[in-house]
Amino acid sequence: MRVVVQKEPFDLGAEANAFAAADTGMGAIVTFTGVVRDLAQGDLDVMEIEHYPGMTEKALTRIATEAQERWSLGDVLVIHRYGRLAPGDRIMMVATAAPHRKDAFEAAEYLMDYLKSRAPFWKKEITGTGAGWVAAKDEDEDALTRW
Amino acid sequence: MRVVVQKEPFDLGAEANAFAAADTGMGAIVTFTGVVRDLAQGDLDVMEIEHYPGMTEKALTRIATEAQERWSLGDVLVIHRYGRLAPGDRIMMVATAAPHRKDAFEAAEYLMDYLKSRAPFWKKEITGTGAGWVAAKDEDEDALTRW
Amino acid sequence: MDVLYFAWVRERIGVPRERVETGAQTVAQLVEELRAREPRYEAAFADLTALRVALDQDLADFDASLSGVREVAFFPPMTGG
Amino acid sequence: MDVLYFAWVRERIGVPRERVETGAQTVAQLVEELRAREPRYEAAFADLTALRVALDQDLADFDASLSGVREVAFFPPMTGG
Repeated sequence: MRVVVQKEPFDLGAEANAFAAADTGMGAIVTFTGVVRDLAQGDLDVMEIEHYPGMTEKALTRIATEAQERWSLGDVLVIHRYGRLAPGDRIMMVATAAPHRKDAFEAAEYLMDYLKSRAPFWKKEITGTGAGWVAAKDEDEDALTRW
Repeated sequence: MRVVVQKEPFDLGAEANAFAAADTGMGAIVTFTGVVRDLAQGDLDVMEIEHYPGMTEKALTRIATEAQERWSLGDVLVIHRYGRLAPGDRIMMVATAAPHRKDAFEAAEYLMDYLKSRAPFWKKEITGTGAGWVAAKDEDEDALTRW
Repeated sequence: MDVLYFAWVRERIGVPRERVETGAQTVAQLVEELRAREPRYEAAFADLTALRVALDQDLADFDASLSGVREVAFFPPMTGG
Repeated sequence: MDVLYFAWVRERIGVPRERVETGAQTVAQLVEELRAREPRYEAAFADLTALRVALDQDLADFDASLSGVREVAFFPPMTGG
């Protein structure tokens, strides 16, 4: 398991290749990558991501550990950035390896659902006209009920 | 949409990066990669993949089109190899881009479920003691019922 | 019409494709004609539940009409991915 | 104990963290003490349903005990991913 919280950009392709190469006994590899979208109608200049150093790593490690206990998995990777990002920038990625595709998919979705609502990150959108914290969505909290 | 059927290896990382870079308006990118596992208890030498040239491209394009009609998606990528592969080799990948993670995940799972049972590929395992065609699994056919 | 075989169907019949002159109206009738030819066809078509058929590169049923069809393919259930 | 604030809670209170000497037994009691201090705390803690709390970096409830706790953090619902 690898959990990374960093300010710097990451290379999706290099991470995906390294992840896949490290776990050759697995038949299925799933990656999810989150990208900064311009939600504020073409007006988003900066997405600022705040986090809780210490708790972030702890929460992500716990979520990844729970996924590994729940599904038959190989390795798990979680990368999440903080700081100032621009539209189009990649915020985060998860990767899962498993003998079977169902486990790899479900574990990746589980990681994403928990990461969204249980890892201490907060997004602030800075637009041409002001700045505002992104509100948590009910649907993200509801997504946890399926697990 | 890009559908590729090829004998040559593909570079998961390069494909993932190119796919993500081409579709910057999307918040979520999912990739699935299938890897040749040694199912025959450490004995697998070669996995030979036969396909039906012409129908293969047609079937994959149809499956990808159906996914794009069914979910709110950006681009879709399908790459599938044929010919002789070794354990650890990457057989195929799909990638989906979507505004929301749920669509990207579901569409990728849909692509995989249909690709498994409706695209004309057949796998033959060649081991130290012989060769045999991989049997289709009931669970793969059953997986289609959820869509 | 052109008849194509894949995977173990191809191996049992011994050729990947052949030209077949037939008056068969349906896939099922074509199968019966082929089975009557030689033991290798009989072996390949012994269990139709283990076979799939495509007409002009689209999956079809065994009771489908061959009218206008130029290419018929027989193969086992697919195992891609 | 150390009390940390994140996102708009931090902005309303004006500091990211502070040392608080308290006899509060529970998170709820600590919140009441803070609200009584100054309007900026009152503003930050006006609606507890809009807040989350972590005790020593684990999510907790507002009725959780503070016994042995060294670090309390208040923040809005998380929006990672």
